[in-house]
Amino acid sequence: MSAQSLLWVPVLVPLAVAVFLLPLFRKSPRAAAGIGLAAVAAAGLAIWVAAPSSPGVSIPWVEGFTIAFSLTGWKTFLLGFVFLFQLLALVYTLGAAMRPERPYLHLFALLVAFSSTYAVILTDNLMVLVIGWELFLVALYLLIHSGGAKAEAAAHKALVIGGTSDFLMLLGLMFYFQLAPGGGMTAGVDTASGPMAFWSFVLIFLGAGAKAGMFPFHTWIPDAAEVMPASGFAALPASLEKVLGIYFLFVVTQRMFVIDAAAQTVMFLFGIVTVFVTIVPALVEKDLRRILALTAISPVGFMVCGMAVSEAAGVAGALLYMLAHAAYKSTMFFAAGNFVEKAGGAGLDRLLGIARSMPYSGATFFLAFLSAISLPPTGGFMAKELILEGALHGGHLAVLALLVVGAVLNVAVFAKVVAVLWAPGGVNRGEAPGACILAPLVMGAVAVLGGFIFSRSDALVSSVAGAHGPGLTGNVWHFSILAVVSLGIYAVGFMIYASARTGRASAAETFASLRTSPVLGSVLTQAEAGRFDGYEIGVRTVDAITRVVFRFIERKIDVVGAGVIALGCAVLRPLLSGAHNGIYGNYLCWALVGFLVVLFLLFGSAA
Amino acid sequence: MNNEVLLLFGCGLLLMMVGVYMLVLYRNLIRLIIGVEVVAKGVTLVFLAAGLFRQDVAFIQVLIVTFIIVETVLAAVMLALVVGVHRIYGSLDIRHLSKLKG
Amino acid sequence: MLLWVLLGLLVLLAVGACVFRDLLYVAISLALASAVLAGLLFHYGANIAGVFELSVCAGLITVLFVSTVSMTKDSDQGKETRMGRGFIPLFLLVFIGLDIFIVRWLAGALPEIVPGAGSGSFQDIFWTLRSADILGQVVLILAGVFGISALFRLKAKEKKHE
Amino acid sequence: MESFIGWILLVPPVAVLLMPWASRLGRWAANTLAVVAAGLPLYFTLRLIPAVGGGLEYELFGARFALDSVSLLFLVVVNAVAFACMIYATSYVSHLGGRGKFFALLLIMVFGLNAMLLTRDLFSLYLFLEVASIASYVLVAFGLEHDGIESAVKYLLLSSVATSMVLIGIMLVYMNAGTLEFASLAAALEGTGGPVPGMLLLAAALFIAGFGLKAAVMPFHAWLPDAHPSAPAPISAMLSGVVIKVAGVYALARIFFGILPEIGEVRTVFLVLGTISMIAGAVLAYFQRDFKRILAYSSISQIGYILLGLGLGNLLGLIGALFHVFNHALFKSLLFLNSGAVQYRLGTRDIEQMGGLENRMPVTAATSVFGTLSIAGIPPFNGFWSKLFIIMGALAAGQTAVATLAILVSVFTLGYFLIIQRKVFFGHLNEKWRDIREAPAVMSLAVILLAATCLLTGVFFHSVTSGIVEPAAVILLGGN
Repeated sequence: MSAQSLLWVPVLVPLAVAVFLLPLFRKSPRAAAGIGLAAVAAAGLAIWVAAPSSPGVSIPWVEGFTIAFSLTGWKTFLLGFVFLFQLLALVYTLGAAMRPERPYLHLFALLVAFSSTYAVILTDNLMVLVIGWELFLVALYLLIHSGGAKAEAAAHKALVIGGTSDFLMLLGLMFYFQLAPGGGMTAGVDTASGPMAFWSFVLIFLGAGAKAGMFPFHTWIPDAAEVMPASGFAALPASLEKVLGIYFLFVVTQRMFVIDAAAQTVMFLFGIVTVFVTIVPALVEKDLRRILALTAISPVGFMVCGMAVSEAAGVAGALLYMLAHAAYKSTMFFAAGNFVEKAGGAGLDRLLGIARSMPYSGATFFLAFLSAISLPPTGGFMAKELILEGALHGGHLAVLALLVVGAVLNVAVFAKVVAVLWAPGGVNRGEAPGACILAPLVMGAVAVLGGFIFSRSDALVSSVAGAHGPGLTGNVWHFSILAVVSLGIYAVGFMIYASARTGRASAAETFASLRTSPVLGSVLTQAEAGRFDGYEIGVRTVDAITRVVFRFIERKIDVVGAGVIALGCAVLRPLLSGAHNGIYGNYLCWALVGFLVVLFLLFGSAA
Repeated sequence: MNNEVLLLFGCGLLLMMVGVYMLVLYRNLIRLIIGVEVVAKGVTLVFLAAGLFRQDVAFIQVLIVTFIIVETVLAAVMLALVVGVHRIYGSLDIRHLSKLKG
Repeated sequence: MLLWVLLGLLVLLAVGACVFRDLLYVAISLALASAVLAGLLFHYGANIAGVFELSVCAGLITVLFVSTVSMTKDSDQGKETRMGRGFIPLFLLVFIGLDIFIVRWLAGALPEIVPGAGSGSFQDIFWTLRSADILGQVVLILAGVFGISALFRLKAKEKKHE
Repeated sequence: MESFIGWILLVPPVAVLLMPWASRLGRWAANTLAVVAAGLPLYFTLRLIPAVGGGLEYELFGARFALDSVSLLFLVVVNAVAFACMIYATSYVSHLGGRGKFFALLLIMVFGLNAMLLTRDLFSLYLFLEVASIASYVLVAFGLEHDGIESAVKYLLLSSVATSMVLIGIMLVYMNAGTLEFASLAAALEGTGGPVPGMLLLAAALFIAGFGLKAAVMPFHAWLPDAHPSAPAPISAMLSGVVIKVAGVYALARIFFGILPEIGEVRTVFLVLGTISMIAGAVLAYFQRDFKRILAYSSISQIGYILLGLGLGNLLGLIGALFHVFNHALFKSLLFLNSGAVQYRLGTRDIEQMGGLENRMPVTAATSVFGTLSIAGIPPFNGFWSKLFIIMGALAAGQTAVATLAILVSVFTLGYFLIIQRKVFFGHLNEKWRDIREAPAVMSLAVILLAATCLLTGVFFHSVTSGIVEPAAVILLGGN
């Protein structure tokens, strides 16, 4: 097989397996998962074999549109991660004793999602990208649906929100086709060139951001997290969807458009709002899966801001953060899936100390935690540093300050989670099956070793992000003002957490487990000394803000959506359905009036 | 010649309008079918006018014969349906035939 | 002059089909209109069409109507809307006005034609030029036969139940 | 090769003549005769695909017929759907009675549609349209119940006005050209660059209204949502899948793209009516609670897409419209046959009373998922490609607003079909239907055939479009 034809394999094989082979294994989910695994492995192998020759296919289709696929070094790098997510999601599914209520639908949706992800990343043509994009939405809907009857509302919500944002994006793409016909991706339209270019950019940006989970299209994610099977959530909303969204955002901001100050402001606005609108509720949330889902949204704000600063460091940071975040968040979801399975619920009160009785799952969660709070040398650290560096060099100091505050709260949230999971006491419940530990273990290792991996691919990342030369990722290891800021982030984050904890629960014992960690120890000791009591007021204020945010912004988005639909029904139903009243004379009159209208249209312009 | 053509054409259209008037306003199914027949008479007149205009009456009368056969078969099927309506509803009022709506 | 008389008669009979209360008179009015139409066809030399119009439309269809009327005479026929009959003079005027407008427009729009040689005799046209229509007519009659027998199979069904 | 055209035309009527004798012989004889008589035209049509080239002529006892790519595309659709419906009907008709008459009328309908496609004369087109229509009126009322008879009466009375309009239009054209044969008509009417004569504009309006009513375009659509749900399922499938397209869309396409000179306003009218039908049909479908009525309104919506594609007038739009004719015939008849299977077992069409049939009727459920994905335009199913062509055609024609609406309606379509899926096949099993079984094997066979064709057409869409759709579109555009 030539390298060109190998490019079809990752797109077509999972799809073909899903449609033709899976139905044969409805009765035995494990065999079906095995076949899915084989399909993904085949896709990965094809990429592996094809990558060295950087092939490209371009099939002329109809009038001016071509189906184009290509594989470059950068895409291979990205697809390597995608492949890893897929493989481990399937491995986890295989081991998870079939937790989803509809295993067949679950696997089907996973494979379709994989195929569409490959299509989106491999293609060089916007038309094909849109096809893959929509296919992904359908896969997501089916995947949420596989959670059973209780998941239907969430699935519906996801479909409505996804459909709306995709519609906005298509609208933007239509403007774009007028500006740059042909469906290619590298036109570089200047957003300052006119209102059409600007609005086209804003609409496409909203669509791409929505796929990644950006405000205001994020509200379905926490709902879905509650009802989706763990492997499903780890595979789609936590990882692949972010990869697709941010990848496309990268294409939009760096290839399709040249962004000006106004477009930049729009991006900052949405980015910052996204950070705070989710991280603040996460502080007070009491359900582990919802916390993980909410903290999967706020990094999107970071990535959007990183893309917006238009500095090579910011872009590279956003791209790396996308990968690092996907790695640590799917690890956390895998581990959380194990916890929830054993504990029988995702409430934090049920999960007290569960990591002690499940040491391996707990260990994987801890690996992910290190990356999540961006400790060096994890991937999370490098990515966040690059974004902050981009903001600093770009001169966006206000953005930098707000991002730092967001990072601080992020640390506080994860500190709370870890404290709960390692709290003393609790019942010994036994460990999860091997495949369910293997998946998060590998992924957690990737998350922690991310900094190393990213450093190794420095040349690639630098060139893609548009730096003048290599060495972009090396910069973060040098001591600078940002290093101080980072240290500040950890410190303040833990202090906030600690002060909120004091006097509420058995906080001393909680910290005892954390104190073993070499880096955190000193910070925690200070917190234990009670120096930061005054912050409790601040936390209460945050609590109040949270309620305001929830009641007046987040929930209102849903209310408005439902209202529009209800209003449409109320107006159209009597108008259209009522007109069909079964009276023959009326029907004949419509036809005659229609005839007169046609007559008028034909003669009107002639006269 | 053209005046006769126009007269026939106009008379045909007038008959069609009267037929459609019956179809819109009347309720009794048999009257509606009479309306369809009146429309058909109008169409026949228009056929005749067209043939006269092209001075090819022989050609147009073939079409008229075919049309008469169509009309007859249609009338027969319609009347059979009317008998069916009568069996089920016991009424021939088309306003009562409004179960299907929405 | 004969043309005006025949056309006037035709319109009057068609309007008669609208206004008579008794369905039998309506059917007869329609039959007479068919007969007048047949006269028109004879007048222009469309003899065979005239014969068909007279025998099939004035004859067969009227028989069908009358038998249907007698088969359904126990239904409530008294509730016919008054609007139909009451407004007919008004609407007739409107229709005639509209008709005159259309015909005047048409008089200006008629194309100039060069009279052709004609298509030949009835037999030539019917059997050769338009022989596809014969196939159509045959199947059409088959459709009528099967259709009516299908619609009347209710009788057999009901008899079984009785 | 040309003689195949004669076979396509003559096999169904001969079978109709034999039908009373066969149904006296027994059920099997009638079934065999019907399936063979529906299968042979399909076989000959498929054999004709490679041979069609620039067109074939055929003379049957002096009657002239002809075949080109446009006719061929529609012939494939008619005979494929008719074959599946006939297989299905052999089992379905059992509870209606009158087996022989049903088959005979269905074959007459198929004959009428095939002859409409093969004839090259405007008046013959009308005559064969009337043949197919009369068969369809009776078939709609075939169940002899309230719904069927009521809708058949309205269908017939509305259609009679429409066909009168068509006849007046034909006469206006005849007065202008002095002939009714397509090729000489086109030559006689060929525009001289000046404005189109007023009589032809009037004829155009009459054709749009008349054939528009047959195609159930808004606002001429009112008979469809009554007639299609009330008919027996195979007939609903034929009506929605085939009849409205041949009697409406094919006739419009032939007349406005082959015979009448190009009238710019007609394009606008098609676009306007198409867009209205597309939107209003989808909205109305959303409000329904009757399985088959949803499908019927969705047919109006899909006809809107097709008309819109015709109205765009560029190659992409025409390819999209013709391909959508092909695809809609497949998936709409599939969905109607599925709804028929559900009604056959449950005795109701109200989707609120259903639920959880997934496990009771797995074949029906699975195939209807195929149909749903196709009609909503989800890749790789066939409906996706044709809608994509239409949307790309709209973009190429600069009709951005229309393209946007088309996408929006497509999302809406997915919405109400997912409602069907959820209420009928998924969710909790209604206790009432605990003992429901899958539909008879023959009925399942027919829907599996259609579902497989949907998927294969979607996957190998390029072969279909370049093989039979694109030549047809090129002919409509006036090339060869």
